[in-house]
Amino acid sequence: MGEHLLSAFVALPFVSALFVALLPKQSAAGQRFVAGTTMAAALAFLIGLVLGGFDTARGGLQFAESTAWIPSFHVNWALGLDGLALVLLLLSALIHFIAVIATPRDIAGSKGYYALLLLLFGGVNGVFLATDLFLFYVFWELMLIPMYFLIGIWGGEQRKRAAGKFILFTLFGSVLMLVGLVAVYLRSGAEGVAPTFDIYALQSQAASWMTDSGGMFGMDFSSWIFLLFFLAFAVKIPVVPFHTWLPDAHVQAPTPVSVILAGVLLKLGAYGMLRVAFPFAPDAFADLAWLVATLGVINIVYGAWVALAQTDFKRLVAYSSISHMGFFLLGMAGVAVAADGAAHFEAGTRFNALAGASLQLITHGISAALMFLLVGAVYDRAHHRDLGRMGGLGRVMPRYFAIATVGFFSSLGLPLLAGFVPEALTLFGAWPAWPMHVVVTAFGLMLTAVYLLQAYRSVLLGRTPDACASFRDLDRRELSTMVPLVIASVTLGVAPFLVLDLMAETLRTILAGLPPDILPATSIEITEGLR
Amino acid sequence: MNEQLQLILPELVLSGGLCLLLLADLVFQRRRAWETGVFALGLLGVVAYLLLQRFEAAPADAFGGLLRVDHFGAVFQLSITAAAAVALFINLHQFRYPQDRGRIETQFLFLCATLGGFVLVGTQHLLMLYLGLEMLGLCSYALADVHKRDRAGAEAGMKYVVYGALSSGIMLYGISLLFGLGGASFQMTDIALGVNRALLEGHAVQVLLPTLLLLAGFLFKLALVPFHWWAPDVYQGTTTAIAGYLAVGSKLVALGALIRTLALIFATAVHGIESDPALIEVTTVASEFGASFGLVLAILAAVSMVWGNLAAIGQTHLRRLLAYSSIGHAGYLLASISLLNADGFHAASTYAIVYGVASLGAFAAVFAIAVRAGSEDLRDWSGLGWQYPLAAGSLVLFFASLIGLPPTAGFAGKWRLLAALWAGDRPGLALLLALLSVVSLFYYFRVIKELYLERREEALSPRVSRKLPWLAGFLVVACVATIALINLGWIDAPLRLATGDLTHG
Amino acid sequence: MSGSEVAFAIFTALALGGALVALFERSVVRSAFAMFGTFMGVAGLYLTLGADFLAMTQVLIYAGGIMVLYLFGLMLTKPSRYERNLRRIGLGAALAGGLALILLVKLFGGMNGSVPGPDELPAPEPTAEAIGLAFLRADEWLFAFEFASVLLLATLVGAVYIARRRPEPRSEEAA
Amino acid sequence: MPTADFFPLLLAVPLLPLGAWLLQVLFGSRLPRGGDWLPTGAMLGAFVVAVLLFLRAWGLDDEYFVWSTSATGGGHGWKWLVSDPAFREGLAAFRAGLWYDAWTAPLLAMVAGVSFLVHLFSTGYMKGNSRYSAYFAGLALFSFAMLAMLVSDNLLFVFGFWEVMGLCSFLLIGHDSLDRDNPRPRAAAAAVKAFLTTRVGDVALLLGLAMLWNGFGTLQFHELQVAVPEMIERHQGWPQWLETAGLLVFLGAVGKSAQFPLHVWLPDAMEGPTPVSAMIHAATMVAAGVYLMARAFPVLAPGVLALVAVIGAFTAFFAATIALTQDDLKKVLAYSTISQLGYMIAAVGMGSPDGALFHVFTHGLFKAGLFLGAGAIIHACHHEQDLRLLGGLRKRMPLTYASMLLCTASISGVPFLSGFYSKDAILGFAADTWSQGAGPAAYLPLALLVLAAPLTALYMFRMFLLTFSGEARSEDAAQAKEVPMPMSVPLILLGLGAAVGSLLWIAQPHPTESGHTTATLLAGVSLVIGLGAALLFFQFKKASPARASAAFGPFTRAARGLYGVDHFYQAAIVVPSKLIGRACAGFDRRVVDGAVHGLGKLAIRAGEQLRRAQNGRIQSYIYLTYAGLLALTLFAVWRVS
Amino acid sequence: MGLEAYLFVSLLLFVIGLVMAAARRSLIYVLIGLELILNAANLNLVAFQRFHPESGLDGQIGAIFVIILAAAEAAIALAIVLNVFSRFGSIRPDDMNTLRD
Repeated sequence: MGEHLLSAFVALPFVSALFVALLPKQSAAGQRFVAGTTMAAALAFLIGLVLGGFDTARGGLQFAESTAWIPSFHVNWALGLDGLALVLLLLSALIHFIAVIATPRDIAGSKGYYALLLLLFGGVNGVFLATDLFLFYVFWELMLIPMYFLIGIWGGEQRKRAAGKFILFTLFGSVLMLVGLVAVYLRSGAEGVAPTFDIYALQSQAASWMTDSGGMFGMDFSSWIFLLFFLAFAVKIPVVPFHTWLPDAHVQAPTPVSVILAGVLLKLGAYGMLRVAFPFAPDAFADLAWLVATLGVINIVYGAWVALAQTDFKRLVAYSSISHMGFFLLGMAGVAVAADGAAHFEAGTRFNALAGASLQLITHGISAALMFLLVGAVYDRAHHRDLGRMGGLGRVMPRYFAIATVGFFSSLGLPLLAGFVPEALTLFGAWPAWPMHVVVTAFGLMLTAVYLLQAYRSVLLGRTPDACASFRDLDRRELSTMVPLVIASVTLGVAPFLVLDLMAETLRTILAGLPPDILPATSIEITEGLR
Repeated sequence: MNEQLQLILPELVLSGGLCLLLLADLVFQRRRAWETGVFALGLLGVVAYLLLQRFEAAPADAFGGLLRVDHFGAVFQLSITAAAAVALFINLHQFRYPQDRGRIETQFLFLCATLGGFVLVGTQHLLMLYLGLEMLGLCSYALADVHKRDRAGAEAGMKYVVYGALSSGIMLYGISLLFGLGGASFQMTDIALGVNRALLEGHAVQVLLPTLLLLAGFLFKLALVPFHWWAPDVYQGTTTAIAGYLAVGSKLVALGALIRTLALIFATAVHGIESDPALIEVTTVASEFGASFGLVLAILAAVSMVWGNLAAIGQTHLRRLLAYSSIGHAGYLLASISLLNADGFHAASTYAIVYGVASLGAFAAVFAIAVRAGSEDLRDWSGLGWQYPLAAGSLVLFFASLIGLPPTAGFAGKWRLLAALWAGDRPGLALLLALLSVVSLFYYFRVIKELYLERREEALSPRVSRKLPWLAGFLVVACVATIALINLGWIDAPLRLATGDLTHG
Repeated sequence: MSGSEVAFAIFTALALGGALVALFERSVVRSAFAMFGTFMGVAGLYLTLGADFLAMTQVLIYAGGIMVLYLFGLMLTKPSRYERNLRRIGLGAALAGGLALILLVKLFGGMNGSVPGPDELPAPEPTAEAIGLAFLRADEWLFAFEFASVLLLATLVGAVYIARRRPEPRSEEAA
Repeated sequence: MPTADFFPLLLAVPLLPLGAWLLQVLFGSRLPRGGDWLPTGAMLGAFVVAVLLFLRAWGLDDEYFVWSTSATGGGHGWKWLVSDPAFREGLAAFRAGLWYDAWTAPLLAMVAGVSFLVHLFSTGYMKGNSRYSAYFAGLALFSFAMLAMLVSDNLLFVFGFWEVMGLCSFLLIGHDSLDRDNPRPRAAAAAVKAFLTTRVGDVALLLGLAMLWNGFGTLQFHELQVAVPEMIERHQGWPQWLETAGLLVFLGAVGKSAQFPLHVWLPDAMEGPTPVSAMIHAATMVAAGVYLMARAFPVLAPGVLALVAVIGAFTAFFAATIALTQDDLKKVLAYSTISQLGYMIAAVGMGSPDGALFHVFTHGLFKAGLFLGAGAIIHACHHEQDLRLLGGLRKRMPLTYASMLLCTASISGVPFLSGFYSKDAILGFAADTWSQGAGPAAYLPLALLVLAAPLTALYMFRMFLLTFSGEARSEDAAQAKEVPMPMSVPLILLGLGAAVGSLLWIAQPHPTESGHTTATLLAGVSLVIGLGAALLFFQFKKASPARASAAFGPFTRAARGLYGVDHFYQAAIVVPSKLIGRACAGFDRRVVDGAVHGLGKLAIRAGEQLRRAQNGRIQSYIYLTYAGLLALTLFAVWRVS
Repeated sequence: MGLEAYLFVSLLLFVIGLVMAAARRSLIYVLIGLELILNAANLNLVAFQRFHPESGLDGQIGAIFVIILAAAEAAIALAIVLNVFSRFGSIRPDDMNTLRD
């Protein structure tokens, strides 16, 4: 058992899913109980690991295990845990648990629903833990179909279209990843050694691919790998212009699914970039960092600007997700390039950027989940999401008001709440290498405040339309979904070390795997240009 | 003589069984179709068992080189056996309804077609290959025509026979030219020598043109562009059992025969160096020719993939949809074959098996739903996923496999194809294949959407209330196989060995 | 012109002329008789190639069997007036002719060298006995012969099966 | 050196209101009296502690003492990002500590005191409000943020708490928009405006911090004080990036301290309840900007300082002219705040953070008094705050009158009151700048500040006289009564503070002797002019204000129209950004999503085209097959030969 | 006559067969066209065998099998055509286009 700890952890949701599927159709409560207990058990297990067992002083893999699975492709059932994965797993378990609670008790076809939810959970866990690229891909795709059905069956009016769009986009990304998989696998076996799927073995080989001129269509191999994987994960993050599935999916998905989508699934794209796309092609990553940075900024500003014009509450929040995920890219661009240290103090810029990028995943997971819960709570009462037809909810729903304030301002990046820390870290980290980008990002921060406050005002402040006057305040179930997120948000804002302690060493390891391009400190040139 | 007969035991048993079946038809006057069906299934089981024995033995020639008994053939003979079994199986369910008659003949024809398939893939003799192809074809024509007693069935049969006869005629013309090229011999090995001689003399075109004409028969059976036209019409016009048989059984043996033909005729042209040092001077010329010919095949493959996948969008008739998708899949297979190397052949064989499992399963699942819904138009299938969880659920799984989503075997198969293409320096084709998977998702998921995402006001009152326990059992088995085969290691070793046999003498 | 060349010319004219007439002739029956000529012409060509048994077979099976089959077919189906027209003959000729041209130019251009000329060939011998023996030898054509018999059996069953009169379709069966 | 219990006590100052806030949020509405006693009591406690701490600092000889956890020991501080002390990558090396020096000491006491008084006043003023306990929660958090900012030893935490203040001001300004009986939608608009306008500065400040961090690797005051001169020495002058960083920091202050051109939010913020205005204008929020400038003083390059001085002085004058034209009691006070903040900012620009903070301190006292007085008047006059409808309150509200008089005199610079000293110092520095420098940056500050000084006296006494002297001009004013007990106490205390508060300032600013003399002279003259004019116009009615304003025709109209700044923003920023947003959304839907859908449609169309060939006719299939075969053959032959 | 002459005749037969299959508006003539193609192939087989005297009789035997197959094919195809005729009342290929996109 000891050496298969992670296998057991990954297997747990699948076993539960099977169990739910075997339960009689009528026992909705039982199905709910099984699902909830599974998530809670996973959460407890992870917390147990944090409290004891997981060694935060080590940056590498822990509890690693590996068993041959498909020997003819050298595929192993290989799992391993490091700080980043641990933190993301914690997030995922928390969000999934909340999603179970946030599910209405009387949801139709509950059996399929909870089973799919558990499958999804299992897939997510697998992606975070897999250290074999093939296995990673298998888990990655495994999440596809549950999500399709969760949106498509339990979604809103346009759910079919949204679900179809979701799966088409995602599969588009996946097949690119598949081609990338093939490429790195074959490449790893090119020098007379056995080819491998081991992510870390591939990472350490990647350095030798840099000088590889064996590319095709006029691009070197490293760039090929980078583009294939980057595009694959870009769809999931999502990076503009591959983002249009997200608003549709969010708007149509039922609240708990939106929560998972925003809270966890988007993070997988980023995780993939951190684990695979960037370390597999450090050279191309450094060369194309300008692209990453630019796309990041476009995400931030464009997402914010589009959000500004939305009248649908949920769509607005969806675009805010797009905008926020841009910080991840910007941070990663900061990792790729180190400014020349001659004029500037070497202020651990790259660490800041990486910490910002990875922390953004956590904090956005928390605040976006909270936002979607807030949207859902309003929708449950009003049965529409039109911002123009709401107002003054702060008066009739004081508890909602308090929680919404935390949610909005955490999303906005207010210090002492979770959203601020990664934003500041990202800006600090990206500044020396990408000053112009950071300036534009700052503008995006302004826009973020604008659209969020506009929404805040339309929902919570002002006159209460008659239709909204009789809304009941949040009930106990809703509170129990939101309050943990509020607590998490505040805790992370005040004491980010609670999370960063777990992953700091891992981040340092990742940094070591991504040797930067040394650029002249452009920020100085820019500032001189400004005068 | 005895050893010869020993070698072809499966064929012999099958032929014997055929005769028994015919006798039974005469004796029982077509009233005992269920029993004879079970007999036919049992016969196929025995044949499959005997085929498995072939993996134990070393490859050998039989009957003066008319037949070649080897692992490679056995793989595809097994696959058509399985397809025949499933087709019979579906057929039996169909045939439990009293208005249907003339069923023993159908079983007989299925078995005959299977025998034809055995010969088609089990020979290195071009005339035998033609005979096998015609046997398979003639029985299929008859099957396609007879089973449906309406205009659609007649039309399908007519189209199939005209088109099939035409393409096999073109193929025969090609064979006759190759016969001359090989110094008046039907043996592929002789023809390979002639090919090498011609190439060395700079007559590449004289090799190329007969080969293209020869391809016609294979392209027809595999439903590849530009010989794919029959597939949608025929699949739609006949029954599910026969469509499934055409899509898997006859397609796979034709694939095997194609691989064998290419591997043998172009053996030296592509990689004969290892086997025959004397031919080294041929190498340059030959590899140039191989590259060009491979490119031709690659283009055919690309066009087929694109054509099949694009045209499948918007189809509402399930079998028509599957027909187009099978055109696309044949394109994937040909793409890998177009590499003309052991890797490519191996990948194609692997994918063929994987495709076969998923496709048979899909036809069976379609049948299971359609027979109860009374329609094969997916627009009539709204919300049926909830009513028939096993059939619909397994259909989802088979479609996932056909798309190539993990954790199904289709994914591993597609992986194999991509790896072969990438390693064979055809990244463009690999990318195209990958992107077309996305397109294929478009139409496969339309069915799934109809089954699960559409809501039905009231439950369908099934036209056939009878449960289909055997079919359900088969679906479960196919599902398990679809998932288990993601570990291609299970079929890898025999396939590797089999294709290795081909390419290294 | 030697005798064999005269024979070749006559049989070729018969075969090709028959085929062309069959292609363009509007009258069904005349067309069928032209086909008859074609098969006879081909049989004659076989003779010039020294394949006496094959020529006999051609006459018997093709001219005597298959053509009669087709004639029956023609009689059982009412030919309507459309059937006499040709469908886009120009297109067909262009496509097929293109194919033929390529074959002609590219294929036959270089076949001379490897085969002997007509004068170097040994005189043909009767083949009937040799063929009969080859059919029955296990290491020659025995298997093919037996396989062909199964094939004919299958054909028989299939043809009977198709041709048997069946009730009008009931639209109950879906699959 | 501070004693061992010093830092815990210091930490208690902000933590007391924080705890009160937490309890108030969780249980406030269920407590008796809406829990108002909880934050009020906590603020009293914080005030007492702050005073105790102040007394420890008061007796010191060294007025430049620094007690800081980071600089003088007393613990390692708060390892904020990563708790492992050995882990020092990037911001993980950053640690936050406490800071107490001659600036902090009086400011902390003042802020705690004023906050307490505002709390106390609010218990009367807000009585019966529908969201009474929420209001006190906001107030408590507000006080916490300001106090925490004051005891932070680094710019990052200053920024953090400063943003939290933004949130609190947002909530409190918007408080009335959710009133059950009398909702004011404009309050919501004002709240959003306040937050967004200050956000402009905040974002700039964050960028500035990013530059400073990347330049120095620290954001702690004492380390910056050392690092900047080193950097200048190494670089032989101010590096240009550092100037930019200073500029960005200043932009932050411009937003928070409502300097031109980001001053527009402050007058609108009057939509909040009046005690909140007192809080924002006196104790918290706007003072934060000046405080930041003072703390960031070491990183401000001379060029930036010159700009700071000019902007500050201009704002002082600019706002004063607008204040003259306002008829709303609170609006006059609002513009007076902007104007006074201009003085402070200008002081920083002229190199005297001491003077700036001195003015913050005294201003905090008298402006709190003024606002609470205004609150008392508004409360007494049933929410009437139009100067033209007040009047004659001297007799009816004697206590308020006395307090307001002291405060007004103090702000106008009447000698020997606290405002006189602080403003005198600033003018002194302005005079020094004039005499020591050259160019417009040298003489503009003095010129503008001196112009503003009589205006200050004029508009303040205009307000005062219109309110208190003469006859009541409306029912509401006529029936006003003196405010009751919990509200009157703060008035008295603040009036006293306005009078003598300057004595409590530790680090007295010292302009040169000549500058000081000039300043005193100028201030005196200004006061005489301003006060005299006010008395002439409004007390003795010897001159008509209408004619006077007509004399300045276009200027008056411009000032009444707030010089069109708000309109400009509306037209140049708000409307275009909405339009761009809509354009982006349209682009997203039509072009980006349209491309996706187009691709899908393309596939479908292509499929349809392909399927058109599938026409069901076997012979056309045959033709197509021939065509395909022919094409294939042609291609193959071409490839091979 | 040389080999090419026979090949040429065969090619012409092949082409006429192809055209016939595509162009004649009667299913029966389509089938007859296919017979022409088979004849062309047979002619090739026999001719090649004749001009490779060292080889056996494979060409002729192959041709016999092809003739057998042609007969079988004709039987099945005619049965199907008759079936079509009984359903559609026509043997014009274009009339049978119910199965289409």
